[in-house]
Amino acid sequence: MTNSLLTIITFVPLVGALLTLLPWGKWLKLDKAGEERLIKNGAIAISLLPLGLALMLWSGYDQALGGFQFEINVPWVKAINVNYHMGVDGLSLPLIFLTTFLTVLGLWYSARVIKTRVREFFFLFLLLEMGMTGVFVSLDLVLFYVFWEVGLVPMYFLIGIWGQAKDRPQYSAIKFFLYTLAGSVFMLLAIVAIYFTTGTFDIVEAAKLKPFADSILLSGLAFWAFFIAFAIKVPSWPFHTWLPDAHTAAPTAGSVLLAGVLLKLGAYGILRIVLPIFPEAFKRYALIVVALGVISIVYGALVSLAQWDLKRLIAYSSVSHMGYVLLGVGAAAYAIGTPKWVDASAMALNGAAMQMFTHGISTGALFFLVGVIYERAHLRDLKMFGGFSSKLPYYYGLFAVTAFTSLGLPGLAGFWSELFVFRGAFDIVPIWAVIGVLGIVLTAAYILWKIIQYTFLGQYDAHKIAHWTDVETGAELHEPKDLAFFEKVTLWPLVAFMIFLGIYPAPLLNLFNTVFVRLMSGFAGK
Amino acid sequence: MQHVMFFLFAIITLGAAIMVVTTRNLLRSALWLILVFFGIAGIFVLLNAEFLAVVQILVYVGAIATLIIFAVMLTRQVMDPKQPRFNDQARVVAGFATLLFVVLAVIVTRVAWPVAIGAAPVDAIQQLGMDFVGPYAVPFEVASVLLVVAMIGAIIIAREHE
Amino acid sequence: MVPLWYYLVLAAALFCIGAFGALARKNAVGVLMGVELMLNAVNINLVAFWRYTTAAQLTGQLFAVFVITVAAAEAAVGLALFIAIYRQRNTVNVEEFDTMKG
Amino acid sequence: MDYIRDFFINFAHSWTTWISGGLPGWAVTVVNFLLGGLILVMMPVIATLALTWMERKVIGRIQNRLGPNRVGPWGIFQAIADAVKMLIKEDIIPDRADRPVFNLAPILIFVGAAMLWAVIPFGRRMIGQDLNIGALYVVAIGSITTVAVLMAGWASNNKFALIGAFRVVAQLLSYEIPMVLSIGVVVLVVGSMRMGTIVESQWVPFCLVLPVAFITYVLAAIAETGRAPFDLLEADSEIVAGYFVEYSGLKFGWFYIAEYGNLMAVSAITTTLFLGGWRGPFAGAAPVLGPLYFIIKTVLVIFVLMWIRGTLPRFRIDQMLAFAWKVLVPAALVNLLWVAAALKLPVPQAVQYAVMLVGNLAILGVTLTLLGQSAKQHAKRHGLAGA
Amino acid sequence: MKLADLTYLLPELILLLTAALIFLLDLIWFKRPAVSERRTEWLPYVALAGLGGAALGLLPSLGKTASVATVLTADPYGVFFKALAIMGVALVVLLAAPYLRGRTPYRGEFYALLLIVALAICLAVGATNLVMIYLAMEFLSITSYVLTGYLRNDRKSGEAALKYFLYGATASAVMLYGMSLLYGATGTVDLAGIAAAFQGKAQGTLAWLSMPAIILLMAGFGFKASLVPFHQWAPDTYEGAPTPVTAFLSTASKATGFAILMRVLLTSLGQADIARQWISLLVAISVLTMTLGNLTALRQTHIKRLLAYSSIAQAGYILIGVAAVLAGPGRTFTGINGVLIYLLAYLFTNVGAFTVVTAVETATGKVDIRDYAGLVQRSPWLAALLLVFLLSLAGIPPTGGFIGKFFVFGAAVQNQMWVLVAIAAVNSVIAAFYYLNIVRYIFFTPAEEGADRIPVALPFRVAVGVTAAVTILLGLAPSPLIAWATQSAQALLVALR
Repeated sequence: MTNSLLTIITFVPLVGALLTLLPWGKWLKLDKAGEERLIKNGAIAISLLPLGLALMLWSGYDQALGGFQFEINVPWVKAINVNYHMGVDGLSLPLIFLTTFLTVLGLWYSARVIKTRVREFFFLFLLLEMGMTGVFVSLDLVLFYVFWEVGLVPMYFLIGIWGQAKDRPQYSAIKFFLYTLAGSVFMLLAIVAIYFTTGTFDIVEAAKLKPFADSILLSGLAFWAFFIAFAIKVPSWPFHTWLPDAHTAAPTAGSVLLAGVLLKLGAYGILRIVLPIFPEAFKRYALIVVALGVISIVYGALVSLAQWDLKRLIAYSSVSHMGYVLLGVGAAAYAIGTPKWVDASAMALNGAAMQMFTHGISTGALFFLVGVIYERAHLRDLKMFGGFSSKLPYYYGLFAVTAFTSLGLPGLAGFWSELFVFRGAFDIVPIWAVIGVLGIVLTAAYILWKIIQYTFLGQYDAHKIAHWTDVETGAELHEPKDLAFFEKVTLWPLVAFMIFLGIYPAPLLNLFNTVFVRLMSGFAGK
Repeated sequence: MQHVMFFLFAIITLGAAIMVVTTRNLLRSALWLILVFFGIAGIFVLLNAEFLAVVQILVYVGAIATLIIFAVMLTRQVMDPKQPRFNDQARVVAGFATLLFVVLAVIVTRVAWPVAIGAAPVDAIQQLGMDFVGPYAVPFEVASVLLVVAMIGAIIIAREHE
Repeated sequence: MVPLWYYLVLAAALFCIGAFGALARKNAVGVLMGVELMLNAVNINLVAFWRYTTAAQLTGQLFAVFVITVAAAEAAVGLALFIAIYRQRNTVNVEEFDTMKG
Repeated sequence: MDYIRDFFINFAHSWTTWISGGLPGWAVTVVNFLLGGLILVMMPVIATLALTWMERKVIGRIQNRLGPNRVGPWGIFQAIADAVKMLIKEDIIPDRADRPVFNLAPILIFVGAAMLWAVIPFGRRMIGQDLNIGALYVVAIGSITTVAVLMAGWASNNKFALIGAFRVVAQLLSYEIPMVLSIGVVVLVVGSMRMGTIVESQWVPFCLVLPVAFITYVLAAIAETGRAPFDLLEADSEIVAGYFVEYSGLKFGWFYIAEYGNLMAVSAITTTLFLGGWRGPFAGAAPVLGPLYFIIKTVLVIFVLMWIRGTLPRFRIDQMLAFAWKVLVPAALVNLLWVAAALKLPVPQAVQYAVMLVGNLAILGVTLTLLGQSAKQHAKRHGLAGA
Repeated sequence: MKLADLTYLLPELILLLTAALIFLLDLIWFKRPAVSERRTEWLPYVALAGLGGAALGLLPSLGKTASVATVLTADPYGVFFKALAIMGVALVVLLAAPYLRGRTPYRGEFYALLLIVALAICLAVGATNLVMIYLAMEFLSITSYVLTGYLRNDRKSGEAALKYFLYGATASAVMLYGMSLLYGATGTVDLAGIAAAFQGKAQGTLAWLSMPAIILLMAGFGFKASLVPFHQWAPDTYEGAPTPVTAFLSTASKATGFAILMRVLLTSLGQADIARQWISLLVAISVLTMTLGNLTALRQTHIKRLLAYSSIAQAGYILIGVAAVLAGPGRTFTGINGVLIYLLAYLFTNVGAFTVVTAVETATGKVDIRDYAGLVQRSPWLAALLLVFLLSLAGIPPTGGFIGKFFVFGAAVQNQMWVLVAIAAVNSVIAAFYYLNIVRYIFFTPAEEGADRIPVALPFRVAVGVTAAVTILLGLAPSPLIAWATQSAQALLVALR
């Protein structure tokens, strides 16, 4: 049971997805609306299963023992030594939880707002969950790659089909796809190259064998092949241009998963594959990575500041926030082989990982919140907003908490991640860290000035927005109506997490810390 | 004598071949083609391949050239004498062909072919026959099937009514 | 005997003339005639090689016979095609076959 | 006596010896070439002169007429008179004819007719060139005729000429197949394509062993020469005169000569392949008899062909093609297979021949029965008499 | 020719006899028009039975290696391609059955000709003698010309056939010239004999020859495999040919080109110093082929034409495997096995894609990519499965196409042909763009007003189901195919050493 748990988590969504395709309406003699309702509720019910299992994983994970647990390792393609190798450790565990959790919320929310091509939507959403989970549990490079690509396809469709026509969804979808693919084909070549030097596709094995350690050229090539693939996904400047388009075009739940989980795939890949397998090459190029991270932070924040489209703004803020992850990882990589920096580097990594999780929660919530207002006003233009605090107090409250989390306000989850990243990075790459801090200031600027002020403060002008919609009935209204029940159900768990982790980040941090201390001290001991 | 005959046939063959590709009137091209075939039959005789020379006449002149002339005649309305003979790339192609000739000529004269002149077998035809039913039985059968299929195919394609 | 390379150069020349015809001719029948010249050049090669290198074995002649056979089959199908197309559109000029572009 | 036995060879030898007395070696070759060519060229001409007269006489008798009887005794110089008339006629070339091709066609067709004689054995070792591929050569030379006909039909720039040429080619190609198949049977039995060998191995004429092949060959040969009942190629009533309608004077003469040259050559080949050629009683002892036998047999064949021409009505083109493909080719193919199988029997040659004969007769019977049935059906369907 | 040879020739014999049977049935039994319409419906099943019989006929030669009738060989390599051809042609027969209905009254010969091309392929892939190779290739070509021009009333069909014919005839003449040079240099036409004659000589007396001969040979093989610059026939021919024939040309026929290419190069010209020459040539051709194919495909609006250019590009990828051939002992990526895997996966993928195209064309008569707008509403299954095929063509896992690319690119990585693989990688991204463009129309663009559901005939359903299932199955469980391909490739690699 324990070693098939990961398989079940990964493939339950696939089963669910396939189930949505069955002609239930015909079998159960339902009309179209009834069938759609069944599909929606069924999908949500099925998605609860991986969430529950993820919690089981978390509770069953022996933290004292550390390392990979719930492992399954059976041959898949014997001829080339590809194995069906899955396992979780302290790094992947929270991310799996995050994936399953956001999926449930996304499905729950979408069940209310998605009205066209329902069957396809829920099919693709569940498929997407499988792809993402699969990436987090894979410990074999080929398996990893397969899930990596599999996740690409449903997201492409989510953006392309349910995007708003004015956001050029088809263009955005294909851009998203091609960017990721362009990175990943080179990654595939690097994967094969690893196989030829080590004879294995196993991530753990390969990390032990350290391929290409003797060749600067080859290790550099392989490193960059992997790194660029992941940097595109993160996305790091200058590979980020697909992200604003994709985010803007995607439907709300799609954006949530895109920001909440898909971006983490890149960061996860760097932590799981690049760092352990190519430590020396990484160290060699660490400053470039740090620079990319810092540029992303500052650049993302500056561009955010210039946006008038709320969703686009949040999308750019993701570039900026994911920059922290790169900064942390880059700094840690720079510290490889320097014993005095072991603690600092572990701390930076902890911060980076923590940032991955909290960013997933907070940005996910932000995108939900954008969705909430968009469903009502059919606009995302900040110039048209203003004074919502009086009309939508509940909404304002949740938004504020989320925005402050994103900003890194102490007491909320985001604070810890930024703290650790900078705390670690200051020791190792002080100058870059200082520049990076600039990003925090800019973040404060766009969150407070752009979002809070333009949206919620000031005077509400009834003429700016032609009409409002009741999200539950679809009726036209003259006044905005505050959060509906389903929206509260969607948002509260996220907000609760932000607050909880803000106050008590230890459970998460401990998990990460075990992993990274072991990793970094392993390098130092070498 | 051999030299004289060779050059005679070579000049006939090449001259006629040039006429084949340059003559405006396609029917005349086809007739020049027949002359090429005869020239080559002569070459074959010089090379002691009498059987092949006769087959050359029989098949190339009797069948292929006839078919070509047939096709030319059946499509004769299109042979407008004012129409250009060549397509636009003719100059390029001519240059290419000349270059190709130079290259091929250099190659075939430079390569040390494993020349070992022996007497031509007297019973060549018997031997050919034995080869056709011996080691080359399968190609022989395939060739026969090929001819049948080509015939059926030609009928399928060119049949009058649908 | 005439040296081998006489024949080979003759064949090469014939081959190139044929290639020119095949590539430069506008009329499809003209192209086919070019191809026939090329095949004949090959036959000269085959027979000359046979005579000059391995006269005891008739491989070259056999090969040439097969080439001639195939040429006949090819011509039959090809000319049937010309006629079929000519019936459709009154032309056999290769350049006018431009229904499909891209 | 020995000189007489191989008269042809010995005479040729003496001749060569004689002229090489005053001439260099290469000139001897050239002279001999020219002489051989002259003989080849003369054969069709002689044939024409003799055969036109004979044909007109024979046909006349069949039609209950006298035939030519004014010029010379029994009208024997009629052919010469005709020839003179033809020579002095005006040579007209159509205005829009393709001149070089137009002029070349009659020459080529004559060359084709003449070249056939190179491999015909008049007597033992009395043969122009006993090629080891003689039988194949005969077939191959036929293709020159095809080309010449096409050239003539094309160059005349005349619809009827062109249609005639198409018909000729369709017919030539169709009947070439049964012809080759029946020659193939003979070659199979003899094991050689050398004409001399074919004659020498006929201790019994092959027409008695292989009647199907013989009949197929004769029928195909009639078609190849374009004679009645396969003469729709030049049927005056349908397409004026076929491919040579625009020719006149001497050029027409060439076609005329080629036609009769071919008739004679084909008969000679029939004699060679199926009637034992120059073989006959005492021919072994007195070789001079050989050519005599050969000529008698050939004339006999020619006579039969004329007889057929005088009796049978003309075929329609589709009937003609159908006859080749649906009757002659299958029959010849089955025959070929049967003979090939018979040759594999481990018995004396005479028994093999007997087996072949039995098979041949069976094929003949089946073919004729089927033909009769289909004729009856045809008649019934069209409400004709004879159903 | 021994009696034992006949057991190895069983597939060929069965195919020949079935083809003859169909010709005869069509000629005699189906003569009267009233009954022929109904009876002709049976012919595809006769053809399928024949193909099934041929597949069974492969059993005696499984795992054997033997010389057959002097000019052929029975080896696992040949069996692989024979099986591939039989499967491909069987699928094409399925496509042809509903496609031809209403397009031509003469359908019988079509199936017979399909069996004949299968026969030609079986002969071609087993040939070890230049004469036999030439003959079998021409056999395949000539039959293909007829199949391409089969629709007499269709202007495009005739034009396609004519172009195919003219290019094919020229290419084969060029190839033949190369063969004649090889014969002259070695005095033999047997592949092994040629290798023996070249042994140790390539540097000296024959140095002038090998490269020209290879280039000339490539014209013929490249023509069949539609490699640049011998590809120019492909777009027009693929567009104009009856769609099932296009499916055949782009898969089984192409595979044959590769099969012969590899056999000739490896068994007769596999010596290290000669191999170096053709490897560099193949690398150049490969780069040209995939780049040109992909860049041109970007501009296409006609789906058959697009798939044609895509097919050219795919040939470029496949060629990487040949260029990356490596025969070290115990290697799992030998290049050749990658080619075999790729070709088989590509067969099912591409035939699947063409099945969808054929089904849509049969129902609506439309072949523009624009006409695929909203296909997902008009026929969800066709749309979904076409997506699978397109993803496989693009090389997205878990599909057969991915496995193929994995092995082919892998072999190049192993040989450290970095530039080549980098170009290939960039190309596969470009390719994804135009594949996704089709996807975009199918899923994102709404259908035109009044566009009905598309009826899909049963044979199409079977074909599309089988191909999709195999495509995905190959991605999920590739082990059997890998094992099979590796073992089959070994037959050639033995010769290399």
